Amino acid sequence: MKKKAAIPEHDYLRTHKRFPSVWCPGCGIGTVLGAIIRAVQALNLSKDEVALLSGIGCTGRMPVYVDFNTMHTTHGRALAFATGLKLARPDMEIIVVMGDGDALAIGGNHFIHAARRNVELTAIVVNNRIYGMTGGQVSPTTPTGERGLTAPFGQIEQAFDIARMAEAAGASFVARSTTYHAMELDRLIARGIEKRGFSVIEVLTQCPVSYGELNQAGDAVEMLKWFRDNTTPVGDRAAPGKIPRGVLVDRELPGYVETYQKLIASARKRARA
Amino acid sequence: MKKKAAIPEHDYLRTHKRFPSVWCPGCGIGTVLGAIIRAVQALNLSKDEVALLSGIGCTGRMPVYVDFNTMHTTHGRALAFATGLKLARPDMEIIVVMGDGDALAIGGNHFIHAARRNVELTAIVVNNRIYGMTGGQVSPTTPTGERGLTAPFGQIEQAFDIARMAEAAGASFVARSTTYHAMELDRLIARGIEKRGFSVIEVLTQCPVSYGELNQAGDAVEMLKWFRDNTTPVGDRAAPGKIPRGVLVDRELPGYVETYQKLIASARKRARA
Amino acid sequence: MSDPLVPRHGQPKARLMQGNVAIAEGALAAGLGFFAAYPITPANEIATVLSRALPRRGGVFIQMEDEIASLSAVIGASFGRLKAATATSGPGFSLMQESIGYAAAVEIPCVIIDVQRAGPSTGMPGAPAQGDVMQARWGTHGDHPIIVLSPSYVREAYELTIHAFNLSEEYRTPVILLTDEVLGRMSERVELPLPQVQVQQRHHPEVPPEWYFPFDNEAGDVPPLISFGHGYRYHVTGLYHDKAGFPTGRKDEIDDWQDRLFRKIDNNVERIARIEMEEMDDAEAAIVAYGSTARGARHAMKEARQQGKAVGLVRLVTLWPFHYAAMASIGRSVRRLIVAEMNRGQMLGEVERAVKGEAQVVGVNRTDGEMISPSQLLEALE
Amino acid sequence: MSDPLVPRHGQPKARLMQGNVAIAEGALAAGLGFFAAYPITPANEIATVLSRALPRRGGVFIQMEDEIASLSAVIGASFGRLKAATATSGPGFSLMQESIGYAAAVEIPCVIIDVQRAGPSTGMPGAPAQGDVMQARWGTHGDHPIIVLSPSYVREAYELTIHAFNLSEEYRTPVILLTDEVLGRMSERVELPLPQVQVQQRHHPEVPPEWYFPFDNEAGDVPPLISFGHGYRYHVTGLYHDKAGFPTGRKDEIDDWQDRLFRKIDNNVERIARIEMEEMDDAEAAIVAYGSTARGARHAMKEARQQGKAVGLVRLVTLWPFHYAAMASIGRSVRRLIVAEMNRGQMLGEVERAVKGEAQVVGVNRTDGEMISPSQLLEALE
Amino acid sequence: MAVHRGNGRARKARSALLDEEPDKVVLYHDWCKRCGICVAFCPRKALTTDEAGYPQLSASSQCNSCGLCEVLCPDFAVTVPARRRPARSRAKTKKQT
Amino acid sequence: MAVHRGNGRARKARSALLDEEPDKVVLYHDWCKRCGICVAFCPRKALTTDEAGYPQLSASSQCNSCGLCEVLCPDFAVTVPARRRPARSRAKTKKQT
Amino acid sequence: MKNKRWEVRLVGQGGQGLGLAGTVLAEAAIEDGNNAVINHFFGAQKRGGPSQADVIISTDEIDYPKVLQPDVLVIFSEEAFEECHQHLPEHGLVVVDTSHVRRALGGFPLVTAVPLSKLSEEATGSSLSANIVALGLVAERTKMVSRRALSQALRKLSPAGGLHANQTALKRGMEIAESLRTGGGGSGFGV
Amino acid sequence: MKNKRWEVRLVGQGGQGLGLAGTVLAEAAIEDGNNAVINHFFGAQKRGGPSQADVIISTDEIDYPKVLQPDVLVIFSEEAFEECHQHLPEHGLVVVDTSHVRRALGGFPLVTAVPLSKLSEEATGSSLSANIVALGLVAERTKMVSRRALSQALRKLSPAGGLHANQTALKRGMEIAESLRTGGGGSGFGV
Ligand SMILES: Cc1ncc(C[n+]2csc(CCOP(=O)(O)OP(=O)(O)O)c2C)c(N)n1
Ligand SMILES: Cc1ncc(C[n+]2csc(CCOP(=O)(O)OP(=O)(O)O)c2C)c(N)n1
Ligand code: SF4
Ligand code: SF4
Ligand code: SF4
Ligand code: SF4
Ligand code: SF4
Ligand code: SF4
Ligand SMILES: [Mg+2]
Ligand SMILES: [Mg+2]
Repeated sequence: MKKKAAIPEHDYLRTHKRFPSVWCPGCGIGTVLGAIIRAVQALNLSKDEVALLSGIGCTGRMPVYVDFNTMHTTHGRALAFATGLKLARPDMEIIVVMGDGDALAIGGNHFIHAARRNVELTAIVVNNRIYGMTGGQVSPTTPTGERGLTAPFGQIEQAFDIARMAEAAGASFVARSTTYHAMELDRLIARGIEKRGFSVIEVLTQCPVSYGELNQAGDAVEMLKWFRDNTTPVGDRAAPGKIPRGVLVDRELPGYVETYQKLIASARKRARA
Repeated sequence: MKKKAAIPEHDYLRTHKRFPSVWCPGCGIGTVLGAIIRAVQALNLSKDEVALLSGIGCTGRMPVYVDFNTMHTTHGRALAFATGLKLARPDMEIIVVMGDGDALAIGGNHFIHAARRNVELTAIVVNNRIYGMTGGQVSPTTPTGERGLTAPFGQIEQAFDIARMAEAAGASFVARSTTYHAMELDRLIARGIEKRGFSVIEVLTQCPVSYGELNQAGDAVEMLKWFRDNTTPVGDRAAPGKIPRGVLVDRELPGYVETYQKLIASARKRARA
Repeated sequence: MSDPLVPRHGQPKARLMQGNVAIAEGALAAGLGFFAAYPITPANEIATVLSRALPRRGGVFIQMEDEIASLSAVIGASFGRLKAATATSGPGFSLMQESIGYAAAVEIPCVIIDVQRAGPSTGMPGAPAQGDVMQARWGTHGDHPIIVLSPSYVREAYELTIHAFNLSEEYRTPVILLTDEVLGRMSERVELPLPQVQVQQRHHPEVPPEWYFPFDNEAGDVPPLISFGHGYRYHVTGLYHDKAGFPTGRKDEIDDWQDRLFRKIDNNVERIARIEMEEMDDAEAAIVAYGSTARGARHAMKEARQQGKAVGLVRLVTLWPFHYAAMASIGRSVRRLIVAEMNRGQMLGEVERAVKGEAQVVGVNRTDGEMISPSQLLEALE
Repeated sequence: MSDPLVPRHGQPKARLMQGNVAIAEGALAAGLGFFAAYPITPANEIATVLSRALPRRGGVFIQMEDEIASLSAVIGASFGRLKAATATSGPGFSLMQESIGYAAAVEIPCVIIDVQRAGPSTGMPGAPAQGDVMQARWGTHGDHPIIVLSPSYVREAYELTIHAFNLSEEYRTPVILLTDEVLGRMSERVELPLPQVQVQQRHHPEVPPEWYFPFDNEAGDVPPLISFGHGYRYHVTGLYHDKAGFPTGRKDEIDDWQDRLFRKIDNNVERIARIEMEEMDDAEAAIVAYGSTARGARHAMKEARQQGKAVGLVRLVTLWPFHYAAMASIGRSVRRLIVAEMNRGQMLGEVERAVKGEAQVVGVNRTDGEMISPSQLLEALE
Repeated sequence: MAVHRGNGRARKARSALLDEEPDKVVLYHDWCKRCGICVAFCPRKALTTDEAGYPQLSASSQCNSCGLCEVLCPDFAVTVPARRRPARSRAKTKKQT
Repeated sequence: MAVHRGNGRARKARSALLDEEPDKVVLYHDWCKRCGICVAFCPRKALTTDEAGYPQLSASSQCNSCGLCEVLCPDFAVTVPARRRPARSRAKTKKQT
Repeated sequence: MKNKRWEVRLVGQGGQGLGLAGTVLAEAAIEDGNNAVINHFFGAQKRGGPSQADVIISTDEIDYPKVLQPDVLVIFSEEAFEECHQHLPEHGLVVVDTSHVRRALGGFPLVTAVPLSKLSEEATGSSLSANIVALGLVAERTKMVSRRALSQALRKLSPAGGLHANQTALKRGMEIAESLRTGGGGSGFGV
Repeated sequence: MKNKRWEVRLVGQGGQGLGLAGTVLAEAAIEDGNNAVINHFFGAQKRGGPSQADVIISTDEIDYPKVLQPDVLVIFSEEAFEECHQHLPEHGLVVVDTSHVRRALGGFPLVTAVPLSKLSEEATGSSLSANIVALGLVAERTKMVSRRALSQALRKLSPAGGLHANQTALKRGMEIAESLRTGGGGSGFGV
């Protein structure tokens, strides 16, 4: 796999023995990985200065494939690990990729607290609206009425609006896109990385197997078409029922690590005085 | 303590050996308890049909004093215990009282998920903006800049807006008041109990010891004056900088238990068919 | 939903059943009314079955936001009078530890199913292990008693699930059903349901509310428990508490409570701890095993017997409380004990402790996600 | 913040110091750069001191949203090259169990301080206990090795905290400092800081990135560890992994890794396990104790000696790994071992296991939130 | 003034002796923690603090039984027997669950 | 058509033989999982599915190197060498932390 | 059936219905009044990854629930063949689906080469019943389950609308077994 | 000082400065080159609840860190007296602050009754230094710490602006001790 020029993404992949990936045919997680790589490239970041952390799930398997500093943590806690790492290494760009269950079920608390502290991390939620890895149980983002292994009669709970939660909790930057909009996705991720403070990018992603099969949503192609047809750029008033894509929140709030460094500086000054 | 007529709240108290309470002089938690009792009285609920659950903290000590079905659970998890109890006993009114740390630090995830499911519980957050029981560490609601045992140079994190979080997560009813406004508080709690779905009542409460002393906020009387002077009814445009009090969210959303009961009915019908 | 569900039984029929399904069916047979869990391999099938079956019976299935919430909800539901359970595997079991201690301290009946997978940490989610045996005993902080059962066969998974619910009511205690990936995911022939199911209902108080103390020693070591909302208003706390359930710092009250808490299990080890022995009368060596490992052990024992070797089998059905006295006498009756476990030697320590050097105690262990094979055991028996 | 902080030492001076403060000071002396915790009695003073001291030294103190997040952040920071620690008590320690297993599995140095309080569950937050001893060994799912130290004196709390950091780097493992409410909250005379502090820095690889495997057996049982961002890009996972850190299902790779994981501790029990013996030469009975209980034991031993009784003291400074061989030979040298613990008999089981009936082993226990008094021990020595 | 304590019976505070309508406000010294809230916020300045720090109804004629002292007291140590209870004793509108 | 597999080297798919500009799109059969996404969404209908289910560039002249197939492929199994990379290779604006 | 423990292993890829085939076999054994155990394994990849169904049938109790040494091994895919061709059992029946395993089997004298998928396609119009063809073949060759029990289990477990095709496939498999027996066993059937 | 272990217990209510008094005593012992341990306990209630400071001073190592049988017990409040009057130590010095403990002490012949708070108020204008009055009394009576060490510790630990009052209180306490010694010990000082 040394044909480097051909596909620049390959430069970033751990091609040796790791491919093809464990993901099912048509699974969109790999598409998100591609977008992350392109964002990193676009920002001219070196592989050494990037860390990619994940929790547990199909999404959690992502870091293994890419040649950054990578860590597959525990289920739901990736943002807490990342907070520690970022405080130790403020110079590194830390991207945290999580499934919807990982980020918002078991990990919901770390999600809102990372947002509240506005830690300078880029959190990417691969929202396939299901627990892929464990076979298709409903997640906190499964739309009401949809089926899952644990909702044979249809989900009776409301779904979280990830973006609203992130905003209410205090994130600096919140965006949404889909795997169909892969070309816009890498730009949003790049903006998230660039943003001071906590950035959240929700990516609607097809899980043709665990979600698709239980919900007769068709194969990967059908699911991508659904993303294409049911989302629209933010502010598009012509399509009121559709899911908005793009930057939903972008505001200036002090980042945690930056503030902490100021605290260190002033505490030291005071200690000397 | 049998002079029942004199103070009807006493009827509801476990007067025997339990008083005076463990709370510090001037601590506002008892005032919240009084408001809860008045709300229960106003709704003519019997003691048997009310359960009062709490997590751990000074606030967590509340249930011991009142003659309902009472449970002092673990730190942060009271809403999860309450969800199980409510599903087993839909006929009971379940009130869950939590400190700000209990509800929003360690318990933040259960809080947003109870709101998302819109479980028919009444959650009262006694927000003294500090960890009272453990001596005054900062909590997720400690205002930026304020001091705590663990923020000797002042809190550098943003505070959660409890009401916004509850709303973003899906609660049916959200209100805010203070211990100074004890007469309005009982009415808000009563409305919360009456509401189908998840109700949140945030009560700004004085902790003259752990919070007050670390922040030179004065004694209980001073802190109550602050609540009086720095809050205003919702919608009061004349006082823009002040904290709004009153009902912040009141909307019709299906309650979890109600929906579950419908699910049972239809699953049974289907099973018979 | 507030009444306990009636137990389920019926005409037995030979069928192929998966171990996890047998646990779900056993729970329904015992009258399960509430199940809260968080998905995890290899326990998922239990939730899948119950999410469909429970609402049909008027019971409640809820997928919670994590394992901590799951067990917390289970405890809440049990105070609401439903028979309640959760199921998980290692990582989730670790997260439940605080709540397990709470359940033990407030003496609330409930059943926790741990379908063990290879660990530590994420380990190998699809591979079996028996690495949570000591954790099941000691995983939560502070001393507490616990009952842990471990089935070896699918039919036994069904029966022990019922038994777990019964013990939890009889002794007012959380009971852990510790099974493993092999048994959880294999299917085998069973004849089920049982035509008759013995179900232990909760001991309710016979006294009026004024005389009721939910943690009282007077009424015996297992005080009756009435659930919330029945006119017996009381307090529940994880703090050290007096007989009424109120927090206490009085040494005498603390001792009364703690002594009873342990006494109710320790004094009944004989009744609770099931050990099955086979071919032990003349055995010179015995294999000690439990869970799915005991199946390989039985296979090996039979083969050894065919080869004319005096080998017996000691199968631990109850892991905790551990029956030290019984194991000591087993130790005195043989020359050698082979303790076979899919871990690095957990029960081995207890056997050694019980046997006090009277027999040679040897561990046969593996933790690479594979079962211990009969030939591995035969080798150890050489 | 990214460089490890320099260890702190200075002119010793007699002063009154609280046990928890000594732990915080010891951590700073060892070069602590990151501390994340969630408040809990009776560990709070550690955080209070560090929240002020760390930023002054350029280090990081962060109060996380819970204990799970605290230990997770600690692990993250340690991968970022800072010496990192957290502190808690029973309920928080229970919640940390999943992350402890992760730390052990990925072999990341860190220190976890558990100031034990009376349990189970919420128990008695302001009262001491030693109920988490077995939990410290077995609290997480799956087999894993661990090092656990237990100080008895305030000065020792300081020194063992430094030692805990050193061991964690030397063996690439989480180390638990298991102390208790008595020692945590009492103050006593110490002469600190130490004029000289021995600090173990992380073993960094000497090979170029292409040849670096963070979980390799070749480089010895403790492979060097380079932190993130230094050009050695590798993968970390709690799944069973190969020498490069990638998930594996290959039995040989799993065995290589697991065997090494245990070997690095098991082969060094002699070096890691500190046992202090006093008056044991001619002792007919000995008290085995650790933590603050060992102070009462020493008091009792001295009093017994004054009464002319041949009593010795065995103080366990390291609780895990347990030195079975040493305890066995102690067992052979005396007639009677009194194991004194503020729990219902946890180390008692290990002593029994080691001693194999060669000496009489008796537990002296209490769990009502009071220390075991010298007179209680003298009585047991009758 | 002696500290009231111990036997758990509600007593009239000494203030009762000072004024003509002492029962308008009943103070339970056993439970009172002398925080001063009732005194500070009585809209009619009917309460004052005695030398031991306990509240006393020193101007009962001023008191209009508004009940504020009762609801603000965190320790259930004040009662205003004539306080108007909220009208809302209508039958419970139970959640339809 | 034979299944390509095994040796980990990128190969031109058979499609390369079908057309005049085969290198416009490079397909890595080793990694391809035959999900059909690239074929379905090629805006120019330049890709089709071969009998084994793999994509092939059957109308290379149609292809305008838009790169959509590359970015949509979840398995890094398609490359469009001439794809215009985003202009944005400006120096990294690093977070000031 | 004599007192015997049969071990059957079916290996291939996800989607080839090996779980179903194994379950049918196990159910048939139960129908016959025998004991049966089935284990079905997947890899980490949910779709398109390896799949393996192990069935144990015995007149006696089945204690050890894993295959010790398969009496019957059916290989449905090239990937699976690559995986296990180095340790094929030396006794017993090894069937390779030559519709998928394209490599020359000359070096494997003990292998019974049968184009299962092709036969399925010919018989039922779809290669999806290759699993059932194999079942017929194995059952008929080994007699580990009775015909009656097998067809009963097939009826019970076939998906709605799929029964007929499965029955045809089963019959075809039995015929093949017959022809192997008469025509002489061993390698090289219809490749 | 001879080889001796002194145990001192101060009991009263939160806010009476018992922790400070105990710490001053312990620091003084360290100043003298001896060992010292201090334990300070509160009840569950943070303010207005019981407070207790236990100090152990020894020329030897201090192993058991809790008070076994106090040599000195000072009782600062009525609540504390109620709590412990039934098991007052029979040997050693028991001081009761009669400014707070109003009950008649006739039944307690071994008690030294001293109006500590009143003395403090008289000497310093505030009752807040009763703790230090007690310290002076105890130190002078027992000689467990030297005067020099005590005043040094007091200087080190007194809050800003509080040193002078504390010094005055200490002196007053010592005088009282003196007068007790000369005037004959036992109960009934200036009540
Ligand atoms: C503590 C814990 N609980 C449960 C699990 C099991 N588990 C693994 S992945 C997962 C959820 C996967 O869903 P999601 O986070 O949405 O990721 P996806 O697989 O859909 O990408 C769960 C519950 C676990 N590994 N750890
Ligand atoms: C798992 C766990 N972690 C920590 C604690 C310690 N703890 C007790 S109360 C408390 C927080 C109290 O703050 P809050 O919830 O705001 O209640 P308050 O005391 O202010 O009413 C903490 C951290 C605990 N009991 N359990
Ligand atoms: S189960 Fe779903 S999320 Fe997981 S790899 Fe398959 S398609 Fe992707
Ligand atoms: S510490 Fe604060 S919250 Fe706790 S009882 Fe005292 S005043 Fe109330
Ligand atoms: S408000 Fe209550 S506790 Fe406070 S002074 Fe008044 S009566 Fe006493
Ligand atoms: S009832 Fe109102 S007016 Fe009367 S004393 Fe109380 S607060 Fe004052
Ligand atoms: S580059 Fe564009 S036009 Fe060319 S094959 Fe790919 S998708 Fe089609
Ligand atoms: S999108 Fe990728 S994996 Fe899917 S068919 Fe095209 S090349 Fe193959
Ligand atoms: Mg998902
Ligand atoms: Mg609080």
